[in-house]
Parts: sequence; C-alpha cells; structure tokens
Amino acid sequence: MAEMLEVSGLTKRFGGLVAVNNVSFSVREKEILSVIGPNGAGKSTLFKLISSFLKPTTGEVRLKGERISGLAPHIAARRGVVRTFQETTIFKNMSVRDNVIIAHHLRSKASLFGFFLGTGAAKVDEAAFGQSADEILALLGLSSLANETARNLPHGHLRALGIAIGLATSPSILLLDEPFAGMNHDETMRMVEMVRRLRERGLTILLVEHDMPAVMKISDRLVVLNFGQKIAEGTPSEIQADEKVIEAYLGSEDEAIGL
Amino acid sequence: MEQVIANGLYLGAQYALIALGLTLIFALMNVLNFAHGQMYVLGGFITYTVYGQLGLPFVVALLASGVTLAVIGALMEKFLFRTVIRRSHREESTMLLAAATAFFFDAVILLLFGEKQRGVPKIVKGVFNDAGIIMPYDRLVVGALAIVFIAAFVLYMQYSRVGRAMRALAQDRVAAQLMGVRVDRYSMIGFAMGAMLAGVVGGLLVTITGVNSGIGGPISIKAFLMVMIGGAGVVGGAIAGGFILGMMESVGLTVLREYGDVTYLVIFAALMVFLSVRPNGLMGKPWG
Amino acid sequence: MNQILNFANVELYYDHVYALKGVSLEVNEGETVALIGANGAGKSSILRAITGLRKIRSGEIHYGGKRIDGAAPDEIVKMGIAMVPEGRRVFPYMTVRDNLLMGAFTRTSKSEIAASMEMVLGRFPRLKERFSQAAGTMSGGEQQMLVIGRALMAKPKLLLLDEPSLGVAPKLVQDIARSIVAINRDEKVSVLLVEQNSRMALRISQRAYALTTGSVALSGNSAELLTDDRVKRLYLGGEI
Amino acid sequence: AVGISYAQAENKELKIGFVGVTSGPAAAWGTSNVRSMQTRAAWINETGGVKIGNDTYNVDIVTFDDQKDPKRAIAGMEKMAQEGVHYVVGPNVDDGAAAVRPVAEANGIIYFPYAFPKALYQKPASNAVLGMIANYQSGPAIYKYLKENKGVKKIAFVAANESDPLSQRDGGVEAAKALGLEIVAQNDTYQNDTRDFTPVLTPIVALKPDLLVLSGVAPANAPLLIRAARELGYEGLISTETAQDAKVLEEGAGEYANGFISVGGASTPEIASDTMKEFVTRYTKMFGEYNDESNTKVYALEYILDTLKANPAAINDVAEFKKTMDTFSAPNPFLKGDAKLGYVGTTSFGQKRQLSVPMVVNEYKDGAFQTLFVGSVD
Amino acid sequence: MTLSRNIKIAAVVVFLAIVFIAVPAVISASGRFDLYYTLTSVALLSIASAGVWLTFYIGRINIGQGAYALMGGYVSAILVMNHGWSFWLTLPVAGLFCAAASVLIGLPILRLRGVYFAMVTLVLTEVARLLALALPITNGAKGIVSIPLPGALSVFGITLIPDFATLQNSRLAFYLLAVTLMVACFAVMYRLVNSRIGKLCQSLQQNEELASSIGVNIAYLRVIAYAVSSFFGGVSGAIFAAISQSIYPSSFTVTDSVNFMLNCFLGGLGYVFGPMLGTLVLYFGWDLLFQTGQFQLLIYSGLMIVLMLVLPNGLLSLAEMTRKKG
Ligand SMILES: Nc1ncnc2c1ncn2[C@@H]1O[C@H](COP(=O)(O)OP(=O)(O)OP(=O)(O)O)[C@@H](O)[C@H]1O
Ligand SMILES: Nc1ncnc2c1ncn2[C@@H]1O[C@H](COP(=O)(O)OP(=O)(O)OP(=O)(O)O)[C@@H](O)[C@H]1O
Ligand SMILES: CC(C)C[C@H](N)C(=O)O
Ligand SMILES: [Mg+2]
Ligand SMILES: [Mg+2]
Repeated sequence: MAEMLEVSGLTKRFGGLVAVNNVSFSVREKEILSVIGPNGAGKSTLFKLISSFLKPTTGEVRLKGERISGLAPHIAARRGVVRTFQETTIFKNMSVRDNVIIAHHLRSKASLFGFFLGTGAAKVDEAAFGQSADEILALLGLSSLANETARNLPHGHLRALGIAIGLATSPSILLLDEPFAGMNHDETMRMVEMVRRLRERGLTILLVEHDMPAVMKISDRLVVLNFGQKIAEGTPSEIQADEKVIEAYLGSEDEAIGL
Repeated sequence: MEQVIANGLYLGAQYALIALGLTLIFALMNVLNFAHGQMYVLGGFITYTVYGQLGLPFVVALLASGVTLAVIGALMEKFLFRTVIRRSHREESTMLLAAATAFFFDAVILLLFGEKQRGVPKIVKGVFNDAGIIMPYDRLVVGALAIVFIAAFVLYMQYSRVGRAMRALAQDRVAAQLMGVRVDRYSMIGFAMGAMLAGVVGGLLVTITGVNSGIGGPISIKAFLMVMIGGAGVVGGAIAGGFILGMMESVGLTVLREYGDVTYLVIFAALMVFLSVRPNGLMGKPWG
Repeated sequence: MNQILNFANVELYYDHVYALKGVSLEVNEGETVALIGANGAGKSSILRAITGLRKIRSGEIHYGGKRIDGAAPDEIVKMGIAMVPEGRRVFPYMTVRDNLLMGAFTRTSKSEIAASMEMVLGRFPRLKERFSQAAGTMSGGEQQMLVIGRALMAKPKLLLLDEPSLGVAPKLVQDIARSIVAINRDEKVSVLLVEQNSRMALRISQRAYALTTGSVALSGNSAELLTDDRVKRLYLGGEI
Repeated sequence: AVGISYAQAENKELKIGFVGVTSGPAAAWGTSNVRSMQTRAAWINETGGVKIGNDTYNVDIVTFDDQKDPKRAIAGMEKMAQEGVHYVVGPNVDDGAAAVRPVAEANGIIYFPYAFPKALYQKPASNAVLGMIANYQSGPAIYKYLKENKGVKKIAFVAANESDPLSQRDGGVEAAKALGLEIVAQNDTYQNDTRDFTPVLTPIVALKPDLLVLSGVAPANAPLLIRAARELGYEGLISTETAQDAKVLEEGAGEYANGFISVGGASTPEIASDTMKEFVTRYTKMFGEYNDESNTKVYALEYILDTLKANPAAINDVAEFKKTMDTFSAPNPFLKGDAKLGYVGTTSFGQKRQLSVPMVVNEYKDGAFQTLFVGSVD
Repeated sequence: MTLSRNIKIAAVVVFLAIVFIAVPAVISASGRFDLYYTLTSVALLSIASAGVWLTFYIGRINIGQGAYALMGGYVSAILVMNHGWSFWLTLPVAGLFCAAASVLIGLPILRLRGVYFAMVTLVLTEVARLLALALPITNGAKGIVSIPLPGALSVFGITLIPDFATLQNSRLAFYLLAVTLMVACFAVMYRLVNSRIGKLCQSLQQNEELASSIGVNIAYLRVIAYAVSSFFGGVSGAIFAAISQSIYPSSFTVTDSVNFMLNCFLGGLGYVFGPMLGTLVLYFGWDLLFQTGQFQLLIYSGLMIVLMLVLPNGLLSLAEMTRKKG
C-alpha cells in the first residue's frame, strides 16, 4: 500500500506548553488509523496541524509527497485533507440539508461570478449537490431531519451531521475528531459500519476517539499520544497489550463498574 | 515630561472608570451599550442639580447620581433589553435598541437640562505645584476617588458572592442558572451596576469638566475605544485600556504637536494596527 | 423506600418538536437510577424539565413530595437538586476554587461550605492540586471532576448527571464511575444518571430506564436489564 | 414649537425659516438663533405684527434641526422652499452652509449662515448673507488692540480638529502675521470629544505666549480651556472671535474666566438699548434663561423684516431684496444712540453680503461682559 | 419564503412603476417637490446601507460605511474639480477606488470579529475624517465647494443623459439617477443572496472555521463582500457630493456610519430589502416628525424603541410573523 500522508517531526508549542512534541508517523492509502491518548494529550492539536488549521512550530506534513503544512485551511481542504470538529461544529441556522449542500463547495466547477450570473455550470452544480446531499443524509440516517434547522438537533445527530459535512467535501483523507462521542452503542456500531464503507469507497481515515471498543474494532492501526509525544504505534491487539498505554490511558478492567 | 505623565495617569484613571461600566454590561449581556455616554451625562446633570443648584453636599449628589442611574439601568434591562434579547434571532439586534435608548436619553437630557454647558463650584480649591508637576487639588481628589472606585469594584467582583455570580453568568448563563443564580435578577443587577458606574463617574467629573447635553455620544465612543484596546468584557482590559488611552493622548499631544493635526490620526491608526495584530485586544477573553 | 423524585406523564416540546411524549419515572431516596437511550430519545430533555430549564407542556414533577414543575431553576436548585449538564460547562475563566464556590451559591453558612469544600477536595485530590488554575485550561477529565465536585458543593439530595463520560479517556471514565458510586454511597445522594455508556451505567445503578423517541421503552432492575436480550442487542452490543 | 403666537385673525402670515443645529454638542449655536427669533417674533406678533407695504403680518418661525449634518441641511432647505419661505437663518457651520447653496439659489431663498468661508459670500454666490462678524474681521482688530494696549507679542492658537475652527485658526494666524506678532503655536488641535484640556494645553502653556486664541471655540469648551490653562499656571491673555455666554463661563471657569476676551452683539450694559434689555427680559421669561450669544443672533430677523419693510416687493422675490441691500439703512433698535443697520462686506467679499452687527469686543468679569471696545466692519 | 415566480415578477413591476412613474406623478400633482430630495436621500442612503447589510451577512458589524461614502465623495469631487473629469466617469471610479481601498484595509481588519470589527470600522470613519482634514489633496478643513452639476453623458454623439445644469428640474434628475442606482444595487444584492454566494456568505456568518474546513476561501470571500459593500458606499457618497455641490471632511461622519447600520437593523438583518425599508422608515420618520419641533428626537427615539420591542428582528419580520399566524 502506498503512503498517503506522512507526518514527520511535528511539534506545536503554545507559549511554554508543548502540545505536540516531535510526532512522526505515516498513514497508508485506504487505511483507518486511530489516534488515541488521554485528555489533553494533543490529539486534536495534531489534527489541526494536519488539516492546516494551525501552523506547526517545527516539522511538516506531506500528502502524497507534497508538503501541505502551513497552507491555508481551505487549500488543504482543496488538496483533499478535511477534518471534522471535536465540538459539534455546524452551520447552526441552516437546515440540515443546506449544511450538507454548502459543504459541496469544493466540488463546484462554476466560479463565484458564475454563481452570481446563474450560468449553466452553476445550475448543474446545484442539482448535483442536492442529489448528493440527499444520498449522504440517507447514508447517515439523517434523511428524516433534512429540513430541520441544524441547531435543534440532539447531540448525537449533530455529530452525525458533522461527519456528513466532512463527507460532502469528497476528501481523500477524512480526519474525524471523536465522531462517536455521545452515541450509544447501537449508533456507534452503525457509524463504525459506515466509516468502513467509506474506506471501501477509497477514503483514507484518521480518527480520534475515546470509545475503545469502537476504536479497536474499526482501526487498522493505532498511534498513541501522551503529553504530546507518541508513546506507541501498532495494531489494536498490540496496543491493547502495551503496558505503557494501559498505564497512561486504558486503565485496567474493573468489573464492578463495567469497564 | 513629568507633567505629561501625570496628566496621562489622571486621564487614565477617569477613562478607566468610564470604561468599567461599559465592559461590565458587555460581559454580562453581550450588549454594547451605546447609551453609556448618555448615562454619564445624566449622572453629571444630576450632580449638577443636587450639588450645584440645590447646594447639597457633593457626596449626596454623587450618591443621587449613582442611585438614579442604577434604577434607570435596572429598568432598562428589565423592560427593554431582556425582551429584545429573548426575542431576536441575532444578538447584534440589541445594538439598535441601545442606539435608540441613546437617542432617547439625548432628547430627554436636552429637554430637561437645555443645551448649555453646565458647571458646579469646585470641591477643593488650590493647585498642587511641586517637582515640575502642576495638578489642581480637585483633580487629585477626583483621580484618587476614581482609583478607589475602581479598586472597590474589582475587589467586589473578585471576592463577593454577587461578584462571583456575575462573573459566572458572563461565562456561561445556563451553568450559572444551574448553580441557582437567578440570571434575570443578576443581569439586572449587573446592568444597574454598569449604569451606576457611568452615573458616578459623570457626577465625579462634572466638578472638573462640567457637563453638557451633547457629549454623550462622543463619550460612548471613547469608552468603546478603551474597551477594545484592553479586550472587551474584561475588567482588567477596561482598566488597562483606559490608562493606555489616557497616556497616549497625553504623550501624543505633546510629542506630535509639531506635526499639526495628526495626534488622533496616529492614535487611531495605531489602534487599528494593534487590533489587526491582536484581534481580541490586550487581554481578550470573555471575563476575568 | 421514600420516593425523592416523581416524574409523571410529562410532555415537552421544542417549538414544534415533540421531545417527551408522556414519560414517567421515579427515583427513590439513596438510589442511583440510570437513563439510557438513543440520540434524541429525550434523555437530556428529562433533566432539563426537572431543573426547570425547560417548561413542560403537561404532566407533573414532584420532588420530595412537592410539586416543582413550573418553578424557576434557581428555586429548584435551592431545594436540593444539582445538575451536571451535557458537555461539562465549567466557568472557564474562573479558578477551580471559584467554580466550586459557585456550586455552593445557594448556601449561606460559611462553615458548612468550607466543610463541603473539604469533602470535595478529599474526593477529588486533583482539584486540590489545581486549586488556583483557571478551569478552562484543565484537561477534559479534570473538568469533568470539577463539574461533579461543583454540583456536590450544593449539598444536593438529588444529583442529575448528563453523560459524564462524554469525550473522556477510558481511564478517567473509570475514575468518574467510581466517584459516582462513592458519592451515592457515602454522601447519601440520590443520582439520576444519563449515559451513552450503557454498560457502565447499568453496572453502577440500581434501576434503569431505557428511552426511545420520547417515551420509556423498558425499565427495571439494572442487574436484570444487563442480561436482558433486548437491552443487550440495543444498548450493549452483544458480547463486547 | 414654543413660539407663542397671539395671532390676530386679520393678519397675514410671514414665514421666516431657520435651518441649523439645535441638538448635539453644538446645540448652543443654533438654539440661540432659534430662541432669539422666536422671542422676537412673539414680541412682534403680540404688539400687532409687522407692517410691510400695505399688509400687516404675523411672523411665523419655521425651524429645522439639521443635526450639524450637511445632508440634513439640504433637506431642511428643501423643506423651506416647499413651505414657500424665502428668508432662512442658518446654517451654523461651514459644510452645511456650502451644501444648501444649490437649493437656496434654485429656489430663490436668501439665507444667513453663521459660517465664515468667503466663497459663500463672494461672487458668483449671491444668496448668502453672513449673519455675524467673521473672525478675519474681528481678529485683526482684537490682536491690534491687544498688541497696542496690552503689550502682546507672542500669540498661540488652539482649535478643535474640525472644519470651522481650523479655518478660523488659519484666518487668525494670517491676521496675526500681518500684525507682526510672533506665533508660537498654531498646530495644536483637540478632538471635539475632549473634556479635559490639560494635556492639550500643557505644551502650549510651556511656551509662555502673551495671548492664547481659542479659534472658533464652542461655548461649551471655552470655560474648560480657560480653566485648564489657568490651572496650569498660564498668566497671559485668552481670547476668541466668537460669541460666548457669561453664565456658562461663570459656572465652568469661575474667576479664572476674568479677563477673557470675546465678541458679542450688544450685550454689555454700556451700549445696550432699552429694546435690547426688553428683548433679554422677554427671552428669559420665555425660555427660563438667557444666552448671551443671542445678542448677536437677534439681528438676522430684524434685518430681514426691516429690509422687507424698505422694499415690500421683496417679500416673495429675493432679487428685490438683493437690490435693496446695497442701499438699505435703518435705525438699530438694539444699540444706544443712533446706530444704523446696514449691509456690509464690501472689503471682505466684494459685495454687501454681511449684516452689520456691532463688533463689540467684550471682556468677561465676574459673571458679566464689559465692553473693551466697539469696532465696525465695512 | 417561496413566492411563486409570477408573484415575484409582478412585485418587481409594481415596484418599478411606483418608483419611476407613480412617485414623480404624485409629486408633480401635489407640488411637494421637497420630497424629491427626501426620496433621493433615501435611495442613496439605502445603497450605502445595502453595503453594510452585506457585511452583516458575512457576520461583520460594519460601522465604517461613512468612511467609504466620504472617500467616494472626495474621489469624485477631486476628479471633477482638479482633473476636469466628467461626473459620470467619476461615479464608477469612485466606487472602484473605495473597493480597492477596502481590500487593502479589509485584509488586516476583516480578521477581527464581533464588537472588535465594529469598533475598528467606527474608528475608520473617524480616520477618514481626520485624513480628509490633514491631506493636501482634499483641501483640508476648507472642503471642496462649487462643484459643477453633472454634465451631459453622450455615447457616439447620442446624449444619454442631459447636462444637469441645463435642466429645469435637477431634483427630478437626481431622483431618477438615485433610484435607478438603487434598483440596480438591490437587484445585485438579491441575486447575490439568492445564489450560491449567499449561502457561502451565510456559512461565513455562522462559522468561519467550519467554512474554511469545507474548502471555502474565507479570507477571499470576506474581502469580496467588503469590497462590494464599500463600492456601494463610494457611489452613494459621490452622488451626494454632486447634489450638494460640495464636500467637507464632516460630510459623512460616525453618525452616518451608525445610521447606515441602524437602517439595516430596522429593516431586518435577515432580509435583502431590509436596508431599503429601514432607510425609508428611519429617514422618513424623522422627516414626518418635523412638525413636533423640539420633541422630534424624543418621539423618534421613543418610536424606535417601541418598534424594537415589538419587532426585534426588523420590520420585515412582520410579514413572517403574520404568515406564521395565518
Ligand atoms: N490554542 C491553544 N492555546 C493554548 N493551549 C492550547 C491550545 N489548544 C490546545 N491547547 C493545549 O494543548 C494541549 C493539547 O490539547 P488537545 O486539544 O490537542 O488535546 P486532546 O488530546 O485533543 O484532548 P481531548 O481528548 O480532551 O480532546 C492541552 O493541554 C490544551 O490545553
Ligand atoms: N433547543 C431545541 N430546539 C428544538 N428541538 C430540540 C432542542 N433540543 C432538543 N431538541 C429535540 O428534542 C429531542 C430530544 O432531545 P434531547 O437533547 O433530550 O435528546 P438526548 O436523548 O439527550 O440525545 P443525545 O443523547 O443525542 O444527547 C430531539 O429530537 C431534539 O431534536
Ligand atoms: C463661526 C462659528 C464658530 C459660529 C457658529 N457657527 C455660530 O453659529 O455661532
Ligand atoms: Mg481533542
Ligand atoms: Mg443529550
């Protein structure tokens, strides 16, 4: 499998705090790679660095050999690196469907001026986006909510909508920050299925998640961060057995509380 | 130069006090109170009436200014802002309301107190003149009072139960509600306090700069500037902003006078550049 | 056993969205009750209705024998109900200390507040270490402890928790779960726990309700529900 | 409007307009205009109206607050045209006076601005008549007097950073130069929202001028500037070329204002006639408080009515008015003795486009003005 | 919101008929010629307000439109007076100049949000005034006066617009000019908002971070919107300079900037035609209250407060409210 994304020596400082410290790893094409680690370990920061929302202090990110770190976020998105947000980040006052339609922005062929004039290309885009949005909403089980104003959705559906928005950009790498948070088991498993299907369609997926059963089930490989540093990398079973990871993150099973 | 610095500090103290009330209301309600300057003017006229016209002691006048404005502020919150905030889709909508109340105050003040500049007898006579610094005693008194008020306010916000509740409210309304804070009541108290600060500082300064019905708008804008410099909704920011603006004016007017009418151009340009670099002012965060 | 909370036939709307369609449930004194269910089932809405954040359309809510629906949130809090809302909601620019003191906002006795503070800091030593730190700069798990501690500062008789495990690392979820058990046991606080982590919720509760789209689908003894087939299928995911 | 009219049914109505500023920081300027007009009109109406030609008219004052906005001023002038008004007092500031010019000229309106730019009064402009003495007229006289009588050698200017005061400052600087005075400060300005003038004046006072000129100072700011200068230890003279109000000076600066020199209409007891005194009484009764600026501002209405009396054809035709202006002369009711009303301005504007308001240079002393000297303009 | 196409077209036709035919007819029948200027002002101010509305639409509170109106006025005045340009040529140039200036100014300041952007633009208005006072080319405090009326505009020898100075009724000419531009301006705005660009602008308003994550070039879009907005400001300022035949540093001030903003609020931030209605009501309201003399401001502001309490989302939300009830 080819290397899709390469993270090398990535470091990010906030004042005195080193949120991400010299992290290197690579992601292969069509891989599902999860980044796990305690709260505040630097996972979201790492995602922001990869998607160019933050500029690294040192180090770089390469997409298919091309450097993408330090670009503007919308350029990174154009190259195919798109992230969803840890917080439920959506266009609150638009309908669910409009949220997804607007997210097709990158796919449109018409120019701004073309939109303004309402050229043929723009009309074709419009129709295509509407259709694609409906498909995506169906995929995520949001069809019945298509016309609801996004701000009224319950937490779990908001997360799904966040993913729908990410999908609509038709990225080549999708970075999902805690996509399963706030979903119950059943829903989580449906999402897991869906993410897998996305991968089968050719998407490469990077995932941050605290839901261990889901992570272990879905991931090809894992990278573990602690205090900004990579402390482990490997397959789910390797990681689950890793003493350092258990110590820092997983904790040992406690039957009394079901974990 | 000593004189210039002394002027700057004195100006800063009064500016900081003006900015405090504005920032308090902003922090609590996300309302940019365009009527702040008008409240200041009203405070000035009340002190003018009570102290200058009726001849009652200055302290009584100051108290009257503070209390009246507090009541007005409370009423404004309860009957105007609360309703509009609840019912409007975009929170900026309160700006129209705030501007309308500013016009309304302007009209009322003009009708009640006329168009003339008003002044009151000095509270302390004499001028301090030593070590290259000239400062009338009444300015020293007012400056000191301003600092006392600022300190009292900061301590109150930091350590009292009410102050803590207001800070909490500013940061997360729902969470504050879940702590048992009556958000309506405390918003009202906060608005009243902000208005009261405007009234008190108006009353204080009437002894030095007098008061007239037309200056409300310009004062509001000046107060906005200070708040922006320091960072909106932050007590420390308002204080810092006030002192910085005071010092910039004082120093600028001396250093740049050779170049003609450019002092404020420079100050404003500097502010624009500064905000471009620090988009949230000096300490921009919701509340400190 | 004394009923502390009785939630009877409650209906609740948002604009035109029907969130609760006649939900009934109760919490007994000293109990931990879990509330599980899918996204949008109305779990958070139940908690909002109890604390008065949302007015209900019909039905009745009694607490300690007194009817409380219609009362303002601050009054309800004063009666001894504390809630940890969805998504933590610390006061980010206030110190840990001030956050905790806010929890005791409705109380007046300085010495009792100090005693509660002792208790909370004893239970969550991490908070003691971070006593003067701004809450917003703490890690997610620490914040979660803080909001639980903050709720305890009110010395509540009934504690409502909305997804305390959300976004928290597994190890911390364990810590939080243990804390809930301990609080319930040691402080004699009744707990109503909303959780997506159903397995954990059923383990640490005595009774549970499962909600689907605005009404109660299942309820019963937690231990029994843990082995119930439907629950297993819907909320626990078979054998994981 | 407050204008109490004792209208007699048979009298016709003569509408005289006002377009100027009666709200905001400069409200004092326009308010003194409006109130002096309203007082005078009420007085005239009460005593049977004004006889112009064969008809007797009641004077009706139509006022418009332009809020110091030139765009509003245009609207005001349009409104006047609509109401059939041909004589309008105001606007009070440069930009407004310039902006209403097209409307006034297109609609046959003569207007009386209180703004000094010469272009308003020089050909080809012909519908504007300056309502008071301009600073470039009074300034030289004042500086000359002070140079000769008070030994002033060094002069400093300070002005608000706005069109009117800045233009006036430039005029003053020119006049002072012509007199051979040493100008020690001419670039110092302040924002119109300044309330504390100590920082503005600190560097100027340090230069120790003999005379500090407050160019185009608003009545609200004058006492503050005076007080700040004095408190900083300034010992020289202070003057301005605009009208001020004694009460405002007294409240705002107290005894610090003693010796402050300004220009007034006929305010001082030495020269005020009984008519002026009665005017003040009536004004005070009507509005509660007198404003000394009105001594200057009462003239415009008087001039309009007297000129119409002199040529009744002008009542609807400003061309007639203009014709009359060149030769017009009438007794000045507000001054003791046999002073005359007449149009002036030939030297400054090349045509008679200014009211001959007496140039009374005042000195403030303990709550009242005293005549320093009386000058005139041609 | 979904008016059928025919109703829409009918509404537009009716509106055009009112503006271009009925209003002049009524005015000449009633002899209320002062209304021309009032309506001209409304049209011009609503163009400037439309610009402000557009910046609201991308989530920025703009209290700086006065600066661009002033700038536009000066550009036109200077080109006419010092360089002998035709007014008709200066009109687009003034707009483009303002647009270009706004790109330079906007690049740094559009990063600001909320009250910070509001304040910086407020300061910008003041900076424009101070610059006009300080720069040599603007003739400083003395302003530029005696600007000639717009001359004739002819293309290939055909006179499209006659010389205003020769017209008997230049008020009507200015009125027609102003409303023509207003119609054009709002047509552009309507199209902008109802095309995909409108959705993009809304996405900026609601969440810039998310917008950029889906590939929207937020900096570019912001600047474009701001430039369009400033273009409108410049054009309206230039026409005002031509009407008053003069321009001063104080021709457009902070008060104007604030008023532009208030027009938008009053009409309704959610409606393209909000600024037009808002300007009409605010400007006309003030004018109507002319009769109340010294109580004018009191009543005016009092009514504004009441309106705000009743319709906090703007006048046009009334339509929505009645529809919901109906
Ligand atoms: N903009 C910022 N400025 C300062 N510090 C920051 C900033 N963003 C993140 N941090 C800090 O960097 C560290 C890493 O944060 P990050 O959000 O990446 O953690 P995380 O691994 O995603 O945690 P969680 O699992 O709780 O989401 C934290 O200590 C956080 O407080
Ligand atoms: N503010 C609101 N406005 C309109 N509808 C709302 C609002 N909040 C919630 N809803 C609706 O009410 C229903 C119940 O929501 P609630 O938040 O109680 O669900 P929940 O069970 O807590 O879900 P989750 O597990 O995702 O948090 C949902 O259908 C949701 O769309
Ligand atoms: C020249 C100006 C300062 C006078 C002022 N415009 C007035 O109306 O009195
Ligand atoms: Mg994270
Ligand atoms: Mg929920």
